[in-house]
Amino acid sequence: MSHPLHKDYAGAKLGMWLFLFTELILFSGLFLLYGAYLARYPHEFAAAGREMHLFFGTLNTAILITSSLLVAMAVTAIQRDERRTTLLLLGGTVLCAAVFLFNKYLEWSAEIGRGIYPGSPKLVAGPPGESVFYGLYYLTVGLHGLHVLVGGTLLTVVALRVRRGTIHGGDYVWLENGALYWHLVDLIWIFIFPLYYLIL
Amino acid sequence: MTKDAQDNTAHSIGYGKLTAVWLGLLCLTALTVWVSRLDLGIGHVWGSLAIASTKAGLVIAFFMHMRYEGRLLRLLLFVALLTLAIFIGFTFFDVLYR
Amino acid sequence: MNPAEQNQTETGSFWNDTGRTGIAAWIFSTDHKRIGLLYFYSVLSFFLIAVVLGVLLRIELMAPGRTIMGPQAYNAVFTVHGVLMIFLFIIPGFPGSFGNLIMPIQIGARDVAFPRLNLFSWWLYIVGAAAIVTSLFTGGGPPDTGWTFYVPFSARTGTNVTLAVLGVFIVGFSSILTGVNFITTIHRLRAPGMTWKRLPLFVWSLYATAWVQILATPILGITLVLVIAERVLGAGLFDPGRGGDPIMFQHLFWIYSHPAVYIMILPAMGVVSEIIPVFARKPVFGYNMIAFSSLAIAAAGSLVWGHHMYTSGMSDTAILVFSFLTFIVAIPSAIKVFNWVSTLYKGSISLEAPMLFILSFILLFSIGGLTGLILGAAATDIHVHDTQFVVGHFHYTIFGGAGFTFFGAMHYWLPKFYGRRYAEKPAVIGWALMFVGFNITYFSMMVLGLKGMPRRYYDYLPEFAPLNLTSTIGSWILVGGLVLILVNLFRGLRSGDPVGQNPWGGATLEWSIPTPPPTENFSADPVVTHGPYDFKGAGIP
Amino acid sequence: MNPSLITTTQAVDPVFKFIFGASIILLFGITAATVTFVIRYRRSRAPEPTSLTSTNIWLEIVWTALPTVLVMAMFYYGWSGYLSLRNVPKDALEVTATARMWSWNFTYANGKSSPKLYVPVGKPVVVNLVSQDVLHGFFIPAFRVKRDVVPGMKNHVWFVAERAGSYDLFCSVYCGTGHSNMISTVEAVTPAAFAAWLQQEGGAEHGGKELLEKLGCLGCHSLDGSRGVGPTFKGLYNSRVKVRQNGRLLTVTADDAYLRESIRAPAAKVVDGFQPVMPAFGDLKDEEVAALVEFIEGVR
Ligand code: HEA
Ligand code: HEA
Ligand code: HEC
Ligand code: CUA
Ligand SMILES: [Cu+2]
Repeated sequence: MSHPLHKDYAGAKLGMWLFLFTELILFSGLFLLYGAYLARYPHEFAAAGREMHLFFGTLNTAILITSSLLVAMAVTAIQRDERRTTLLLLGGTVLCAAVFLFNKYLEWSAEIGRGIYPGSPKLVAGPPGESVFYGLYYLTVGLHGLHVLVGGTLLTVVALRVRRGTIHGGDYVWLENGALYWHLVDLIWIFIFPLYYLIL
Repeated sequence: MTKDAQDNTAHSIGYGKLTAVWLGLLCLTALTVWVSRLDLGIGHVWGSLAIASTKAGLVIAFFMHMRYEGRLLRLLLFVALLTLAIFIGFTFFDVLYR
Repeated sequence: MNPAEQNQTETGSFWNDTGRTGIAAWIFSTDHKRIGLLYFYSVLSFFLIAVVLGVLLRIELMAPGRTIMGPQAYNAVFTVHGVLMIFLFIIPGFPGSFGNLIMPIQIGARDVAFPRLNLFSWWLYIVGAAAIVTSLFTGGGPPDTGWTFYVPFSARTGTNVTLAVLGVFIVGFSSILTGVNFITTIHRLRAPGMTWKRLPLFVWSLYATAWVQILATPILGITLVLVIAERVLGAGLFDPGRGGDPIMFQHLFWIYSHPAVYIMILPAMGVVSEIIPVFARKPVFGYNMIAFSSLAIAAAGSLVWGHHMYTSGMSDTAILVFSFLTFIVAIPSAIKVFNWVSTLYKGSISLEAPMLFILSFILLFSIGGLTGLILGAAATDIHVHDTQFVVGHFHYTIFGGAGFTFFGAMHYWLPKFYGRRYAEKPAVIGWALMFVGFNITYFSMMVLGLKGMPRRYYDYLPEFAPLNLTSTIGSWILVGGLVLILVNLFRGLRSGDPVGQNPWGGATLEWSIPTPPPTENFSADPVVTHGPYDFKGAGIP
Repeated sequence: MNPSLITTTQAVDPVFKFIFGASIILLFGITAATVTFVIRYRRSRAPEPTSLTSTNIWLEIVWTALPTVLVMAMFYYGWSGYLSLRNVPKDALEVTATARMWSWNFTYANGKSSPKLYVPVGKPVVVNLVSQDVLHGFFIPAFRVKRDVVPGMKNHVWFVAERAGSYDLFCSVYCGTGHSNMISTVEAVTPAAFAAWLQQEGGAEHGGKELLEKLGCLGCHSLDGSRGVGPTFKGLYNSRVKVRQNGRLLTVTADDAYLRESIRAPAAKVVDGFQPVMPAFGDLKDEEVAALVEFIEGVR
């Protein structure tokens, strides 16, 4: 039982969940700041929020939700030993991740083009609340983007191991944990989206 | 083997159910965008947060299998969320009363 | 790194398990005992460096005006002293070293749940530490912000804050992974019969600590990221000129850093609860209360961060709430103290070195904690905040509490892993010197604080001179003691008398296996049939 | 002063006495118990434990309840004491304390300003705290008052000097190299003397040297050629200065224009080999800057 070499699924999953908690709290720090500053600058935040590209935001939300679905299905698929479907679904997930990042790239270059980026002259000159809003926006979304990148890579590795057969219906805890991580990335976006694109 | 963490990794959820959840999430997304067009003043914040939380709940319960996990994981998740709430909530003892 | 390696004849001992040789056998080993020793020697090295810095601080403060260094140097020295002591010594200290060495054995496991992750944590720790050390010699020179990195100063100063902060971030990540590893281990790998009620109190305290590590450290992480963002991107989130609020930084910082002080003390309290029963030959008094109060401290400890900010301009409502909760945390600590003392009642007490350190812990921690009450009360904290009184308080709690316990643990557990022990007499003398020197050093600081001498002061008014001199002299006695016990301890571990399987007569599992422990700890999976302090049940005479 | 008013000192000291008192009793009790047990039950005297009881519900209850009651009392006194630190008496005299690296400057209602805090004995004083750069701390040990000086935030403290005399005033929050030099004094004088002092001319002082001292330039700049946090003023005028202008290294002549800019916007051109820590003195009047420049030019 207490032998380290023995594979302990519940253990591995428990560990993963604990790690997800830390990720959650990491972002909560930024949400905390968001809340505090929203309470102080409701109008500047509203004004800045309207400047955001709702289109990109909504599109990316849909994309992430879909990717979440695909990876969740991948878990079901591997449980049913359907290797090809698993691979397809994982491929789909990673593709979504890529598209998501591409959209972010477009969105950011658009904003930077408008002279909106941390410490930009426009913001330094503008009303205090806006500079705070965009500062938070770039940090939060940037950090989230980093997580998308990591998650995408993780799932790619998992996919390769599925192909090699080291992950299979009998031992797929890697895939499951990879999926959990990906869901977390989705989860955080679910909150980022309304806070930055929709508030007021 | 100790009782407090049971191995029930094996539970699997059908494609149909997952797709249903997915549709639900998309509808909620549409809903939250629509709500944000209405003119509710500060109500937006709570409105969209409520919807977001529902979405999060769906993802955790089904996509992340929490609905089928043992008591332990649910308890721990609760502890984590509680801590999160405290960290943010207690800061507002300062922010709101300055 | 392992003086005793030569004289390990016993085959199967973890010292000479086959496979890699030389240094690689250590820095790539996933054996929890080797990782534990890696941590032990890493944290000890940084402790010794930081300690020398501390002595330098005292020498500078020996007399008003410039003694050995200029103001800028002084600021850098106390910053580095604080950063090394907090982030590289005391926080990773207990979980990393004794947690790794002892906890898996005490729960009857062969290793932690994720051995590779465990090794990775140590590597992260080393990388982070390397970054911090590099920051001292590169860029604008060593950081001069104080270990609290308060903005806006930390965002403006030209010193090498960014790299140091990055290093601390990495070390924090390592601490998180250790927490994840320990919680999973304690949940999943307990041997048959090792019920929660039979869990040694050291394991209980590590369990509580691990939760704090997991739930609080990420906030430190994001806070440090924000500091870097301020400096590198000019995000302006805390820049008053652009709508930012420096007080928010203080909230974020203390949301982690208060719970962090319980990361420092909880494992120490666990060690105390292990050592006292063994040297009193008596089951610990109030096992349930002690175990529970560890969790209570961990929980309540995350509700009180505001007590570092009474003077900051935070709202009075917040001060009301945080002051109230601060007093609540004192209660579980009080319960522990009372239980420890009554464990001694009608026992059979032997005063050997480990026990001496632990008994002095009770006194020193009580002083530190009770001064904490002065700090917790709004009215009094206003006067002593940011004075030497605070410095006295936390040296009593950290160094007198956690530090002394660390030395106690070294004398109690290291012989188990080296198969040899220190000489008793020098250890006792060294302890006495440390105890006396300690009180001279830090009690003077408390009085200075009450008289109004602020902290982080390179220079001071003449009226503070006598007590500063006293404090400095005290620190030399302290040095003497510490050098003595360290030299004696390590000489003993290399060439002292051999020790048997159970030198102290402990009833926890680590004493039921050979000395030094074999690689896999247990030849067969143990089945636990008695509680951790049931000496009769363990058949100890 | 009106007797009903309790001073900040009178509000805080009893709390100290109470908590210290309780703590000392507890500490003594705990230590005494430990020592007696260790002596009474040392192994040579008690080879075997004479009791193995490991729990007693009543004891546990007692020493959970006792501390609870005690700390609640401590909390209550602490809080009530704090409240009287916060309730500023209505008739308090207003002063504004301006903190910048690393000097204090106190401005009075009539525009008079001074590097020392002059107050009338017996009259409550409320000090509004303003920071020009980073966090500082306004700390007067004698009156048990302390408050951080936070840029962009309105903080205040109040106190009343009961006896004439001069009391230390420290900067309590770490603010860089000169932190421990950021010291001033409170000069408590009789109301009459205070009134006289307040009316003295020279409120808007223009002599360059006085300004230099008042604004705390000398906290960073020496006049004797020694290198401080900032470059010395000795022989600065018309010398060639190596400066960094957003990154680029270039050499300029220290003429009037340059000196003006260096005072109003020091960050524009940062002297090579120094930190850009000089606070901007944009708020100075032109003639003040002129006076400063004139003086600096005179330092040879
Ligand atoms: C190991 C670390 C450690 C521990 C355990 C503690 C324990 C406590 N600390 Fe301390 N503290 C620090 C480390 C620690 N602290 C550090 C590093 C700082 C400075 C940070 C900085 O600014 O650099 C600090 C600063 C600090 C402050 C801010 C001071 C200021 O800057 O103004 C406060 C304020 O409330 C405080 C309070 C307390 C309290 C109430 C406890 C309580 O947990 C104490 C509980 C213990 C006891 C109460 C004693 C034992 C019990 C008895 C003897 C029985 C009788 C007791 C009763 C009846 C109550 N601490
Ligand atoms: C684990 C925590 C820890 C420990 C153990 C210590 C140990 C010491 N500290 Fe500590 N100190 C802090 C944590 C700690 N400190 C923190 C967090 C701060 C706040 C920093 C800030 O303000 O930002 C601080 C600040 C601080 C100050 C206040 C600076 C100021 O505000 O102006 C002072 C001043 O005297 C001081 C002194 C000392 C001394 C003399 C020691 C002694 O050195 C301890 C006694 C031990 C010895 C003397 C050991 C001697 C051993 C050797 C010399 C090596 C021998 C070599 C071999 C055997 C190979 N420290
Ligand atoms: C916080 C410390 C500080 C204070 C206070 C300060 N200075 Fe400076 N000063 C500096 C530093 C550091 C530099 C060099 C870097 C730079 O040019 O910004 C400097 C540069 C200057 C220069 C350019 C010197 C040269 O060699 O080119 C002048 C002129 C100057 N200061 C005048 C003043 C005056 C006048 C005051 C008071 C009203 C003042 N300073 C207050 C730190 C300070
Ligand atoms: Cu100003 Cu310290
Ligand atoms: Cu604290």
